[in-house]
Amino acid sequence: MSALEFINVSKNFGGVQALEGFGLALAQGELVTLLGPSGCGKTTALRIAAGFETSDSGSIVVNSTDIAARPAHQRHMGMVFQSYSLFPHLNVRDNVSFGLRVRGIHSDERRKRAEEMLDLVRLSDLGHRMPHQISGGQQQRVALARALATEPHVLLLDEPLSALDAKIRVEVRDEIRRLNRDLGVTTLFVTHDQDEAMSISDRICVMNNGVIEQVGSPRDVYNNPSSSFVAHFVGSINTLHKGNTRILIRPENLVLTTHDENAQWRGVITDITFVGAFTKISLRLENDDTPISVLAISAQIDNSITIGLNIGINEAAQ
Amino acid sequence: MSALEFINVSKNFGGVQALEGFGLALAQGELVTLLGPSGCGKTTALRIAAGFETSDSGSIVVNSTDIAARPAHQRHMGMVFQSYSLFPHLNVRDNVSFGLRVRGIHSDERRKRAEEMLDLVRLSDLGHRMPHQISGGQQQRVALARALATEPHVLLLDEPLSALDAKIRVEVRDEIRRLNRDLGVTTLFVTHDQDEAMSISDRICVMNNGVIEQVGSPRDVYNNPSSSFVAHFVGSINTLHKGNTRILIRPENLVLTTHDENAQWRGVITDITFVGAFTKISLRLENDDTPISVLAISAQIDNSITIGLNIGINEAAQ
Amino acid sequence: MKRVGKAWPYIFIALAIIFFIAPLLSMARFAFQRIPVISLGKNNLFKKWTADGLLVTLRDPEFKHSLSVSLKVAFFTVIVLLLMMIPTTLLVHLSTPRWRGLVETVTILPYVVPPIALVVGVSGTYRSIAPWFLASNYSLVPFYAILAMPFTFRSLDVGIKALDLRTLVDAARSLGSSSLRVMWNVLLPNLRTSIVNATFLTITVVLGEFTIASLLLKRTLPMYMAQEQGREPQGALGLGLLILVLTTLLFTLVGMMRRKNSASNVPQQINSGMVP
Amino acid sequence: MKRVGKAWPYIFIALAIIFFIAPLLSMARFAFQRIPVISLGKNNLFKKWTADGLLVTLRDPEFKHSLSVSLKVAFFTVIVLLLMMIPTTLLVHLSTPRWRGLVETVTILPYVVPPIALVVGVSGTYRSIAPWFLASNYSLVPFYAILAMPFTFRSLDVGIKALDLRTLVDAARSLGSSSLRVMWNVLLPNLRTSIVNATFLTITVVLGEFTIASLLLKRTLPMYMAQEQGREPQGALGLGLLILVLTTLLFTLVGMMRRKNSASNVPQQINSGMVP
Repeated sequence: MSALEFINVSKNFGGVQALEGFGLALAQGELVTLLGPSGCGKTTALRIAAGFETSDSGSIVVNSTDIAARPAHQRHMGMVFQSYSLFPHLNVRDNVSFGLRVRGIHSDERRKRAEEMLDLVRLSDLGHRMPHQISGGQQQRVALARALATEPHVLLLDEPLSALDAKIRVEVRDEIRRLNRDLGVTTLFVTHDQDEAMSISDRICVMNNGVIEQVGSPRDVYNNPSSSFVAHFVGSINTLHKGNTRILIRPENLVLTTHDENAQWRGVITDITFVGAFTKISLRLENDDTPISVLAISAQIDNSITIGLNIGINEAAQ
Repeated sequence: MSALEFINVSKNFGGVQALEGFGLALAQGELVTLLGPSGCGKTTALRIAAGFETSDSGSIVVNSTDIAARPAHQRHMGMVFQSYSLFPHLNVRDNVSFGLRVRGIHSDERRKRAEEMLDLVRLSDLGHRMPHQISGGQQQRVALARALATEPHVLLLDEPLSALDAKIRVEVRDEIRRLNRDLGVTTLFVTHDQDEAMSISDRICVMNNGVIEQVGSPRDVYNNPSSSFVAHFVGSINTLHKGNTRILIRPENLVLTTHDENAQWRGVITDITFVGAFTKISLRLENDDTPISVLAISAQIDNSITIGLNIGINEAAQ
Repeated sequence: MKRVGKAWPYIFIALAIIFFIAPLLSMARFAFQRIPVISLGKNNLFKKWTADGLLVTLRDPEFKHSLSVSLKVAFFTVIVLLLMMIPTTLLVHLSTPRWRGLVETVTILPYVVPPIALVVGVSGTYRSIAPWFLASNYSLVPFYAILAMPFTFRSLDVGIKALDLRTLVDAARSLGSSSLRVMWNVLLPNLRTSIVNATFLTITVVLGEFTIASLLLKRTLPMYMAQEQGREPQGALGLGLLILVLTTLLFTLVGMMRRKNSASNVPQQINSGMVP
Repeated sequence: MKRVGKAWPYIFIALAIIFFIAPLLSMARFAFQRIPVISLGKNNLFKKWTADGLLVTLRDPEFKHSLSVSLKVAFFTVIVLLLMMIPTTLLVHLSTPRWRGLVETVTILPYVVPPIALVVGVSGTYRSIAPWFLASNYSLVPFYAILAMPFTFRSLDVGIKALDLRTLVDAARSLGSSSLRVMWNVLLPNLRTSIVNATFLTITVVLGEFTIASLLLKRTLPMYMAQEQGREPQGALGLGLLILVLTTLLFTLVGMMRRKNSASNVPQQINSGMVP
């Protein structure tokens, strides 16, 4: 039984087909990411699950019940938004227990549960602070605690990391992954960032123009993209020719060779970009004007590799 | 002769020592990056070079002349800011030729030069647009063209990529690198992003608390950090123990081994994060509670590597 | 720009203070010194200060009556405005942002209409349709509601804009709140400062408005002050100063409240709602 | 919230329109129909419309004189305000942002002071110090400058806030502009809309102000209208309507200008400077 299932959901916004025949099932405890460029329909799907938008057709099934007609406040979903959505007039603890107060839970019980949740996101000493007194990363962790406090059917995350700095983003991302694993809460995560999607997901659902392009594990989507769109959107990729066939190869699956006279391709190095652990070498192919790039561990690139060098390129042995 | 030299520059802001005995020389045509956390003094150094702040002591030498006492508008520096700083009431072409108009260049000449500069940043068809009609990335390229139109002594860039999206950021970064190389313009680049610094610079000047920690090529700074601060700020690094000595090793310089009984360290895998080309494996060491991480090419990680596995870790052969 | 910038603001601010303080001081001397206006000078700056003029006025039953009329009118104006504007402003932000421009334009109209035209037109018409309405003091309420509407809208608008309303409402709904609970538990508490601010601004409008009251012949506080000015100039001026000091205190309080409630990252919005 | 939200705004907007349009229509009928007020009804809605009343008033030499007084006072008020407020606002933003709150509070004071208190105090004092000043029509200029100051400050403030002033000034300086050139080539062109807006708002204040003019016995346009109301009610009302239509057009124009000049990413600021 799926914890959350979209069945043939469609939504049209004033002539624009935001979502068409969208179908996806999340297993209990699974973390699935909707990944795609802006306007691909990923946020619409999430908001339809939350009840903030109504679908034109199709069903939303939670625990074998179609909830498509239910208003948002009766769906029991936990939601975290891109912008910090804490209630500014309540302190951190009261924010976390807001959902419990609405449900009429007694105040002692509420307080206890709020402390537990704050413990879970490791912010137990900030319960008395007001939202504007804590950092953006902390606010998102409180928002997670608030969303989880009522033990929702599904946790819905709408680009929760986009407003955060790079370092904090990784911290909160790991926090989300940990909560999903520890609590076993089914999670639907929306993002436009492929790195984020790959590092957090059990499965990724790649979307474009309101339809699903591919659903699969991060490895699957990266290594066996089902379409050129997926191949280019998830990671970078080179277009090469082998005889008359056009093939797509990831930059890290190419190796440079200075001594192999029979290399599959030859090209001239146009740029070398050192990015710490890895070095990206940009080349222009000899017979073909296409720019390509090769990614290698920096330690494997010696000083003989310089801009302007004519060099051989082979496909790496898998 | 240096194109720009800071000699023993100090600056105090109401009791806070923003810059102390700062000394740095840029060779003609060189691209040097000031890298450091916020508040390290990098922006202060840049603004002192531009003449927007006055130093408490020390000299700023450009072409053998100390310009420390000159007002900003007589320094002939090209400046690009983090926020899009185009004049909103002028179209793109008039923005580019603004500096020429101030210098009293004739309007035909101005127009010609503006077209050349727009050509250079590949925006020649946008000359008639107003700033708010073009994208953020395009605005920053126009700002570059405007700064370069008067052939400044030095190009000063104050976090010019921070307001841009990830994909556009790389584009504009490459544009800056190309302009620096093609025009041979000496460039001082300020950023807090180590990836950005490493991929664009001839040399990096790592700063902390108003003083220089290390100056060197990206490779130098990454491979031979002169202090623990530099090692941790530039790239991520593991702290390990070999006998009684504490050593610092980059995640990509560790390899996992399942069959080596005499591995240097042993640990349990706590997380596996697939990020496309590479996979990051987090571990907890056996004798030591320190979390460490290993970075490997994804293709080299097979299915036997799973969370919870007890595994050996060796330093990679250099 | 920079070096000049260091001296000028101080000069401007000094000038502005003189611009305001000098007349205030003169008013105070005129109101509270028992010395003929002609003889007021440097040498008698600290002589014969007394609050007798003001006290006579404050004891005048006509003053009490006019104050009570003004306060009653102010009370109903506040009620009418809040009941009208809170839902309108919220709904404009929530459901139909594209209506915002229209509502803003509608609320600016009263400022553009000369009050004299408003009162001539409206009263002339009502006189023929519903004379009973114009006879009551409360006939001022709709006029004052129109006059104070821009301030109320602006104050609520600023408060709501600082909120990210859409997200807060969605968050509260996903946590199980019905629309009514969202209103009571989330929106009203967060708009408290804006509402207090709008209330005070409205009261100030009512306590300061003269044109309409005089044209409709209502005995409000400003009307009383205008008359008292002829009979008992010191008392009228003392009363003016008293009102001035009280309202300034009121607004300083609201300002502090706003400052305290605002997140530190929106300092530029602290006073926006207060400034017309 | 959502379903309710669909109907309410329309109802509110409809009510607001009735609230404004009904009196306007009544005013128009009263001003331009040659029918006794008592007989105005549904059946004679389209009968006997004429602009005679208005034309008589417009031809009145006293009208022309009062209009010219008001326009002259408006002109000098605008000059005084812009010369005072443009540098102040710029410098507050550039050099001393922490002064901004103070300046904003100072500029709000005139709104808090009841005009009646202001005029009683200030005129009483000036009468003894510089009677020649109160005799001139231009004695209204400082009063009106004080009244319009909040609008001018706010309008300029909004314009400057939309600019990222600091960066623009730095950019212009690094491109070789001296302080004076920065002012003329960068700041003034970008504040043009704000300045026009402030000017129109000031003119509106001057053309609508009644209390101070009446207390100082100046023959301004609103004073003339008040008197004309007794002598020639149709003409006075027609004139009121005319001013209303003209000012509405003016503000619509400024609004369109602002909308055109604003980058599309700051739509919420389009009207802020206009709304008091």
